[in-house]
Amino acid sequence: MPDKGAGGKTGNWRVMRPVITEKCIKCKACYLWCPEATIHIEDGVTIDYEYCKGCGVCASVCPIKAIKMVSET
Amino acid sequence: MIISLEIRFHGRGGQGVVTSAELLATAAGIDGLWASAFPIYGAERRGAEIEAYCRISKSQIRETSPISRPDIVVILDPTLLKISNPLRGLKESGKVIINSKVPPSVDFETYYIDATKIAMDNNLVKSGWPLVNIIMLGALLKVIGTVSLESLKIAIEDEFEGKIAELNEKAVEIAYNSVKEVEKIAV
Amino acid sequence: MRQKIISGNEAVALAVKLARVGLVGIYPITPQTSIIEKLAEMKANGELEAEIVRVESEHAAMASTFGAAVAGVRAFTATASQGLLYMHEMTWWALGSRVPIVMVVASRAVGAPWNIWDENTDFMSERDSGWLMAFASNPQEALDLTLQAFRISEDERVFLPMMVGMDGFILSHMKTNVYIPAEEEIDAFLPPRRQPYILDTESPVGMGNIFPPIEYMKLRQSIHEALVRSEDVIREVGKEYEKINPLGSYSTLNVKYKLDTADYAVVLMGAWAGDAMEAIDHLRDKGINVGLYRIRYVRPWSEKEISEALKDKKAVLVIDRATAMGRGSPLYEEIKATVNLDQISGVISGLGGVLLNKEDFVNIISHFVEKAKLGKANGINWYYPQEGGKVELRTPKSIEE
Amino acid sequence: MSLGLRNLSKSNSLLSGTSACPGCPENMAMRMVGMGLGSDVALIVIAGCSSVIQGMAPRNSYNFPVLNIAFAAGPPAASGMARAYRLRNKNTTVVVWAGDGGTADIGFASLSGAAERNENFIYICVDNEAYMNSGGQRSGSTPLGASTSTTPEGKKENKKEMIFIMMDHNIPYAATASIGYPHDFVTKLKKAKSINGFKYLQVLAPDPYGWMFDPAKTPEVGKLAVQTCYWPLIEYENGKLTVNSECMHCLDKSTRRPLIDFIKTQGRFKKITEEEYKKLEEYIDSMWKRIEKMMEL
Repeated sequence: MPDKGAGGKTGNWRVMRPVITEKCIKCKACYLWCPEATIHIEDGVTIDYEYCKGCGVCASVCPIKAIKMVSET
Repeated sequence: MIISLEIRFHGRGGQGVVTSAELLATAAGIDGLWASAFPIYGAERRGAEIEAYCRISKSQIRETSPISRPDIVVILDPTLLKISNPLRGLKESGKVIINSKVPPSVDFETYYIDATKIAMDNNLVKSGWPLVNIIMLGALLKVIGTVSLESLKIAIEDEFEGKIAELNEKAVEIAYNSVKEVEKIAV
Repeated sequence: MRQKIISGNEAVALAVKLARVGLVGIYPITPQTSIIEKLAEMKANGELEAEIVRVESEHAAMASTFGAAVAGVRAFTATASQGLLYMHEMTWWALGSRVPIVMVVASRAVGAPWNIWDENTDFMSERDSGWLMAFASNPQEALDLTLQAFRISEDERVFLPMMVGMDGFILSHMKTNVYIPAEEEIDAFLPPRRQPYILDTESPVGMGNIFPPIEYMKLRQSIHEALVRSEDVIREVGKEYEKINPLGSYSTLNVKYKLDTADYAVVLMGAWAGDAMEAIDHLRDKGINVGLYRIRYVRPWSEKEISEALKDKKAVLVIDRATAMGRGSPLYEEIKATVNLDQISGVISGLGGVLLNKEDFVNIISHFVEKAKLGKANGINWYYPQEGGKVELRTPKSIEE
Repeated sequence: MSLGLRNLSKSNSLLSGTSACPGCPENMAMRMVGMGLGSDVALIVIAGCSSVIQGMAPRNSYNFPVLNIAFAAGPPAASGMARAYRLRNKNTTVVVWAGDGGTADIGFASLSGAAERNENFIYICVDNEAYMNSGGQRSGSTPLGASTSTTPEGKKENKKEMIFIMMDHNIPYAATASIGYPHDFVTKLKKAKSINGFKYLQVLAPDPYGWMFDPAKTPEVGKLAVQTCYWPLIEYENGKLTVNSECMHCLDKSTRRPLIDFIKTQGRFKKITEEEYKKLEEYIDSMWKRIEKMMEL
């Protein structure tokens, strides 16, 4: 059955964490391309760190560089 | 002995040998008898020698192998007598029914009918060949007496449509009424 | 029920129609082709409501049949020989999915070299796939078993695909008396399709994605157990089917002929059982006390029925129309593994269209009984119908008096 | 700045926590499938990364009914399934989700068969130009000059152009897309859904691991492929071929962005020789000439 986490708690894979800064203009480009569907736009723009693998796509597609990749360690 | 009648048909590819055996079985089935019909399959080619089998019985038929000791041999093409041995295995009490203009000399109880002429007279020609296969069944039915001409006609109507069925039914009746036994010449 | 003279292939096509199949995946291969041609003809005439998918390969024939079955529709396909081998990947896939499907195999030799004639090796090569496998001995049985296959396959105690085999040409093309059940009879016999799950948006199940090792192994075990369990379902369904065809005996998986009173047993499957029965009648008249045990269900393999039927015989002869290269032949191996007797011997014959008749069976069986009397009925023999004959199709032309 | 999200279906076709590698283009494409087709979809996944991405049974990351199946079985299984739904009066859109190996190589015959029969489903080839699930072996869809684990010296043959081959099947709809252009892909999916018969979509899915680039750059590489005219965005409908506005500059050789801008982003082209690069350029030029000719038809 369809279910979150069928591949495990993939947030554990993350080495770099994307952080949305206040520069965010809510264009939702990150939502559009996030390969893990971990960016939510229902209530502002938020990241589900339980599953975010830290690939950095969101930071890369952000047109105004409002997402920073910071080390998990 | 469960099998009561084993009939082997000989002809050439394209003459409808298989259809003969199958129609006979169908007619026997309509008469409430058990029957089975099948050919030897292979690389059938128009003109090449071919044979098919029909078993008819009052009880269920169990054998599925080709008939090697037939009670009756039906030969659609008389030239086959020269090029092969369609009479092989025929029981001593067996009968031969052959498409021939003239009475052939065969050491068995033999019946002959000019099916080729009947076919030509009745416009039963396809791709240049007279269709003798069904006509021979008319002669066969007369000789064996166990399957009715009426049932054969029903079987023909089931297999063919319109004109062809009509022509065959007519031709079968002619054959039924004109098949002749070859008189034995004392040696 | 009405009786008609039809071929084994026509009988199967009629069974498919009577079973109100929803989809047929079709791809031609001799000697199965006239099944699908008949179904296509019925469809064109408006006699058949089923969808017909005219696919581009046997692999696709099974895949399309499987796709429809998973989506909740009764589905059927047919094949033979190379086609079954080409389909092999998908027969296993369908099995693992536990989806009811029915397939008919008109058994034929496997290349190379090319040979279109009867042999059961293609059918027997699916023995380990987990499908239920029944093999007919006449066109009537091909029709009856095909109809029963839908019921058995869709029984919740089974939920496995089922294939019905018959000897190619010999049965597929033999026209003989077949009793055709009436629509109402089959509608009463065969309930609407049931299956373990239906894949659609109402129940968005994922089918076939990766199973963890233990779960995978458990699934495999459950398939094995369902296959073994199906024995009871087969008898139950068979018994019920006997009401439709009183002439058939389906309350057991396999079939005895003069066996219980026999000292010696012959075991085989398929069309030549009829010729063997004729031979046994002949030998019985001569005082040779032999009987026949016809294997109808290769899977499930009824240990119970088989060992019970053969346990007190002085010797058993197994005749295979198939090979298990390097080990001899499949039925022979299976019987040896089932019955604990000192004397079990095997004969391989009938490969690639080699035809045996009653006299051949008389030869084979009397030779076996002679050996058995000496306590030497063991091992495998290859039987050729003619003395010193070679592996050639025995055409009647070469039959000597 | 608006990305026009209003036109996208809210259907969440992909649930977080998949087994995909980080930055996976297939996941991006799968999310776009949901955005374009909504939720009344049944998915057939043939062997490939997507067989793994779903995660372990009984759970599944794809928020659709999913039938996993062996390589060559996708199109016929979809044929059977689509017909079964029709028999059951269901409007569910059946989608085959296949990789380029399953499409151009082992599944080619069955794809061609289903297209010829004009079966009613959408076939999506997620083209990452190699057998990525088994570790990046060459497929018929791998471009000239690309190193793979079975062509460590670089592939010597050109890519098999499935899109043209599928157009030659005279199917009602065929199109290419790139995960670099989500709105375009979604629009094409929507169109495909509205058409009865066989629909073929081939979406470029730049694979950071097989192509050897930073996974964060997946969308960017998908864009560069289009901008440098390596990957055409085209649409074939009722026998008429159209080129997306994003690619109009590709029709004229002189206005094309240099291919090297795409090639240099990827480690797989590290060993490409000058001669091979030229050949690749020539091949792309001939592809656009062909497109131009077909546009005139």
